[in-house]
Amino acid sequence: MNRKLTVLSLAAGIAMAISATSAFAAKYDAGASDTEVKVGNIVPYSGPASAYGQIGKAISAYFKGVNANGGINGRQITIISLDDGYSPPKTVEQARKLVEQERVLFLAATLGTPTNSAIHAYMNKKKVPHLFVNTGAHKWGDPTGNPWTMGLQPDYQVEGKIYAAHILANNPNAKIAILYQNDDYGKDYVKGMEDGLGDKKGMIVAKASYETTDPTVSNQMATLKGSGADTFFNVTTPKWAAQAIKGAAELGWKPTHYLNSVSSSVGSVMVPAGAENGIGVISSNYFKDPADPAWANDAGFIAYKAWMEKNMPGENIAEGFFTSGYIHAAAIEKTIQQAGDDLTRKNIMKQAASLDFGNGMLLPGVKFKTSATDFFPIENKQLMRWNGKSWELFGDVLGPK
Amino acid sequence: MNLLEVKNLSAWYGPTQALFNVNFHLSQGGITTILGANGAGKTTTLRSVCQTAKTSGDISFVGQSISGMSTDKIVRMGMAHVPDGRGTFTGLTVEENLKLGAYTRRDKDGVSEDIEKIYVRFPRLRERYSQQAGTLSGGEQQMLAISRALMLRPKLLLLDEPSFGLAPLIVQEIFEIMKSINQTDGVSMLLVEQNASLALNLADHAYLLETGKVVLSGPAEDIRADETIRRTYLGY
Amino acid sequence: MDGFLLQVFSGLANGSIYAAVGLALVMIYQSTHHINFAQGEMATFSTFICWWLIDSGMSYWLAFFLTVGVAFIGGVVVQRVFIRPVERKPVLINVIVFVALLVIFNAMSGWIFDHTLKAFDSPFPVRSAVLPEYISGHQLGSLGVTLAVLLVIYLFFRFTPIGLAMRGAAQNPDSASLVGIRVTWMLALGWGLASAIGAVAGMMMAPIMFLDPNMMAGILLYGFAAALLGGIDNPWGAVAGGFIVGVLENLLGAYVIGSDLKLTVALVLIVGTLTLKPNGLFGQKVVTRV
Amino acid sequence: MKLRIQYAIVLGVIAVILPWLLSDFRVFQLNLMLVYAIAILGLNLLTGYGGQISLGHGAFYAIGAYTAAVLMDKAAFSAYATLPIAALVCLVSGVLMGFPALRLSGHYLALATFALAMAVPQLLKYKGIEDYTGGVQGIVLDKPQPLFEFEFLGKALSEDRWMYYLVLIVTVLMFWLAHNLVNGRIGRAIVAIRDQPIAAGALGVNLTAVKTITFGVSAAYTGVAGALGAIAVSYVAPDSFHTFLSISFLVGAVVGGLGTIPGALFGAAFIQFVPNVADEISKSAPWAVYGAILLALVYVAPGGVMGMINKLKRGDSK
Repeated sequence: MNRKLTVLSLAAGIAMAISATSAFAAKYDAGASDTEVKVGNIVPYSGPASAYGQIGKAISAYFKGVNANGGINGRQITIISLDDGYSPPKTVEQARKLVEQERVLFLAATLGTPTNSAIHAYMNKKKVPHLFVNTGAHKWGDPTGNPWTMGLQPDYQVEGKIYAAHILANNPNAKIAILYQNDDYGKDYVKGMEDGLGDKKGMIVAKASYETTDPTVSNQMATLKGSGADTFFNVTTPKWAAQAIKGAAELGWKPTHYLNSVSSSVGSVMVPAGAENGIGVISSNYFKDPADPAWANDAGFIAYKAWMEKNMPGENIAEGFFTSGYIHAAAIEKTIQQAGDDLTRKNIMKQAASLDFGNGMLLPGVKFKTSATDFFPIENKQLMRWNGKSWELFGDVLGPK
Repeated sequence: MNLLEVKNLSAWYGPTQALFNVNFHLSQGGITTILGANGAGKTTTLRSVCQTAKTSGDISFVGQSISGMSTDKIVRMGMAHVPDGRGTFTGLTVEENLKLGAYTRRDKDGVSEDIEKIYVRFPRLRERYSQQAGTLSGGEQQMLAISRALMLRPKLLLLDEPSFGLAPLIVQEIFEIMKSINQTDGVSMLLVEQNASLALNLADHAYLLETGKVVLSGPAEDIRADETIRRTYLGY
Repeated sequence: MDGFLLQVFSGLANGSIYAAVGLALVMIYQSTHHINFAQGEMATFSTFICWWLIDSGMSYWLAFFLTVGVAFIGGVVVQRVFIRPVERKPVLINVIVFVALLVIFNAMSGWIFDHTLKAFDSPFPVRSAVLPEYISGHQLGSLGVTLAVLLVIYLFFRFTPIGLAMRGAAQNPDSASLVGIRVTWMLALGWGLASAIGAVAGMMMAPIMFLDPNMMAGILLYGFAAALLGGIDNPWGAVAGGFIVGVLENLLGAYVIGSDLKLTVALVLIVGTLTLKPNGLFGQKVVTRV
Repeated sequence: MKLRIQYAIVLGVIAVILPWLLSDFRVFQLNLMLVYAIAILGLNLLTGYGGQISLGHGAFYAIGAYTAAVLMDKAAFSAYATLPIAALVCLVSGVLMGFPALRLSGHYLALATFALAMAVPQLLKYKGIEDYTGGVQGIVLDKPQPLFEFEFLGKALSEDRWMYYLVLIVTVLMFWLAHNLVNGRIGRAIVAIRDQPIAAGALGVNLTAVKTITFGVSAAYTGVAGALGAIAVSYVAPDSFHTFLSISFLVGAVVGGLGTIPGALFGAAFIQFVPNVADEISKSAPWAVYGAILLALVYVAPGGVMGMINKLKRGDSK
């Protein structure tokens, strides 16, 4: 009996030795080890916003591919993606499960403004990185107040200002009508537009909000058309954006139409709304829309298509949500790469705050850029106009350099 | 050959047992009545015959066993039922009630021919043919219920207390009609009735039920003449 | 004035959708005295089937009628499999079965047809022949289809033996079985009809609202309001109720309380109708025997 | 009677020690479960005992949560003080909702309350009350801090464990109250109305009063649960009270066992833990699994978990 014991204790001794030596070289927090880095993610797979669940699917697929060819710095990346059904109390529960139960190294690409607000304080109190939250609300880039939270996409107010600047430049005495969703996302855009117009805020002649439970926005469109506006700022999520574009055409109302980037997807907005109905619509984006024929033979898109076929066989290439997942995953991968063997939460945060790289699916001239004081990785966008078949980029890359 | 043959029939009304090994039969063209006080199991007997109640034992109709058969099949074999409380489709018109009586029949013109015959026999129903059946008087609803049953051109007609809630004069008229239906159209009848004297005048054979058991049976005249029956049930 | 007319007409167009949903709810209520909470999600699922048929190359009208048939059979199957075992059970158990069906159909729509927004083409021209500046071609078309469905239902119940049998079975199940009607099949037929009408409502709505698993979530409440306002046991009433709710909702939204309280309008309508006038504007008196 | 006391003591000891055996996160889940148990018990009083079906109890849960949140955020109330107020506010709103409910039964009441559940998220976002409720932003609350340091079995008395004892005390109090209410005079009246309303009326039971009080008490229970839930999660937003919340409460009441007091605990465990399990089974359709389980239960065990337990008890006691 005791022979077995000695063998066991010998093995244990060796194991201890190995982990001890490597411990000097690499420093780990919970969720990181020689062989694995655990990353948490929360998206709504069920409930009213379940369409965004596809972003989570893309992120998990991305890291399955990364693990297939060796992982990062020799470590396998485990993405634990949980469903919160877009309900804030559930987000709190899932975040605590990831941090305290699964003991992940950091959280990334959690989706939704109310859901992220619910865990904003918790993540910063627990000093766990809350990276690349997938919402454009302005409050995520606050290095002093909430040093552990960082956004990714250009925030809605910046985009609102870009459109305001374009209106002032091209049609100084325009009469603007705004249709916006009645929540943070919608109000941030409206505030951005108002700040962008500055003292000429009076140009906004009509505003109408809608609820995510409204069956259609037809009567809001009727009211806005009735206001006699010649410029229309469309701040809606994909389903209502398509309705608004089609509705305007059916009502025979042809304003200069500005569409927020959240709904600029060719596959789930422009085509369903009727490609010819959207001619002349101006929007902006920071990544290449996979359904847009303009990128058919672009190197970045070809690499993306290959990636899709390898890691997400049978999925719809034209789906913009997968691209969003792909870009968020690229930022996560870059951060872990830069952290090297110092996989502590402090260092992850430091690396996230010193990113400077491009990506095949970002528009030319747009890249990830962060610093200790700038927690908005992507801030520049390019305007584009819908020509009935695809988006035509025009003007130069706007936003801070 | 007996039109209806019932051998040791037991039946349940919900969880409680209402009939205990009852035996009776009905000959072709005859009228048999089942008498008994309230709760003796008269209605359950009718419900058992057309299988709308849970039963055990054997029932055969036109020489074929129907125990366990679904009600609509039994109806298709020619058994019509005038339920207690008349079962009028109050929201439908009089004519619609009649049409429903012939639901299982395929011969379109035969049906309209029968409706005309009903209107001849019951002129008051013709007057009210497009009226909501719920607005008819008790007597008229009873006529409608019998007519609806006749629309099936039944071999056997089950009648559950047709005299219920009607003025004596109207009851007399109803029983006259039932007699003429039996004689002219040769429809055999199984009559459940509380009004024993009326029933015994009409029927040729009778059974007496007491708490789910047959206590007396025989030709109607003997039952009518029997001293004890008259005192306990007929009250004179 | 122009704005007012716009609101009224877009209210009528929305109203035609609420009317169709309300009609489906009345169909089930008439034959089973149940209110089917899963009606909306069943309609969405049928609309997805139609989208899939069209997407795999079938012509619109062939897919339309095939879907109506499939929805009818689906409705019958759902009644026979899920509803019949609990027919005699208390109302609460039935409500729970409906809620379970709601949740299952919603999840299945997302699972099988995924969550991408789907365009659904409309068989009608874009510009409507009548008053083009107030109403779109599709809105006029769906108005027409809703009225056509109502006419078909009316004729079916009025002049066909099965229709008469269904009405009889609904009013007096015992007598119905005594005249040879298989009552349980009549209930199944009621579900089949309701499911078919729901599918039509879904197919008329998808071109306006774009198809996704949660398309009907908002509409169901307005469908209830329509059915109740019109009279839960009266098909004509439900359609009239649908139009009233549609126009009322738009006018109140535009001129009185602002468009962000529209769901509350439906809530007030439902609770108000139920308490003040339970059998609605056109429904028959609800008589319950002691 | 002796056996029941033994049960109570054993359960009491387990309840007190439990948080020290589990990690903080599990205690947090336990807190949510107890909160849901109170809400389901409230619904059970109305539906299980009273026979009135409500698909809208999420609305009272939301009212309770927002009452607590606004008081704590705007009027600097302590968390504990908000509980009785939330109960009172919901009692009143329950009675108000009870009046129209008087004239409705069965499907109609289910329909009216379903409409309420669908309208509540929108009402909470209404511009008019935005400066109180924080509108769509919601309100961030801070958790009540433990009043003293304490160590046991190597774990500290964290916020979650402190919260656990607060929730435990309220739960025990609520269950005890419900037990007395149901077995007392009012309880018999409630059940009489459920089974034979007309007969109960004939026996002098004042239907109006009892039905509205039942609705009020049931709403108060769910309101207190809402307040506790808001404090435990320390964040409220309109999107937290989606229609599916009301459906979950009904599911919990049925799964646990209608017309039983302990059933609420099993029901709460079901709606707290099964969604996570369903999430593992199928990422794209957790609700399909949830719905399938519900259907199976309705067909196989309409009496719910308590129904099965009683059947077992009756089974072996024969």
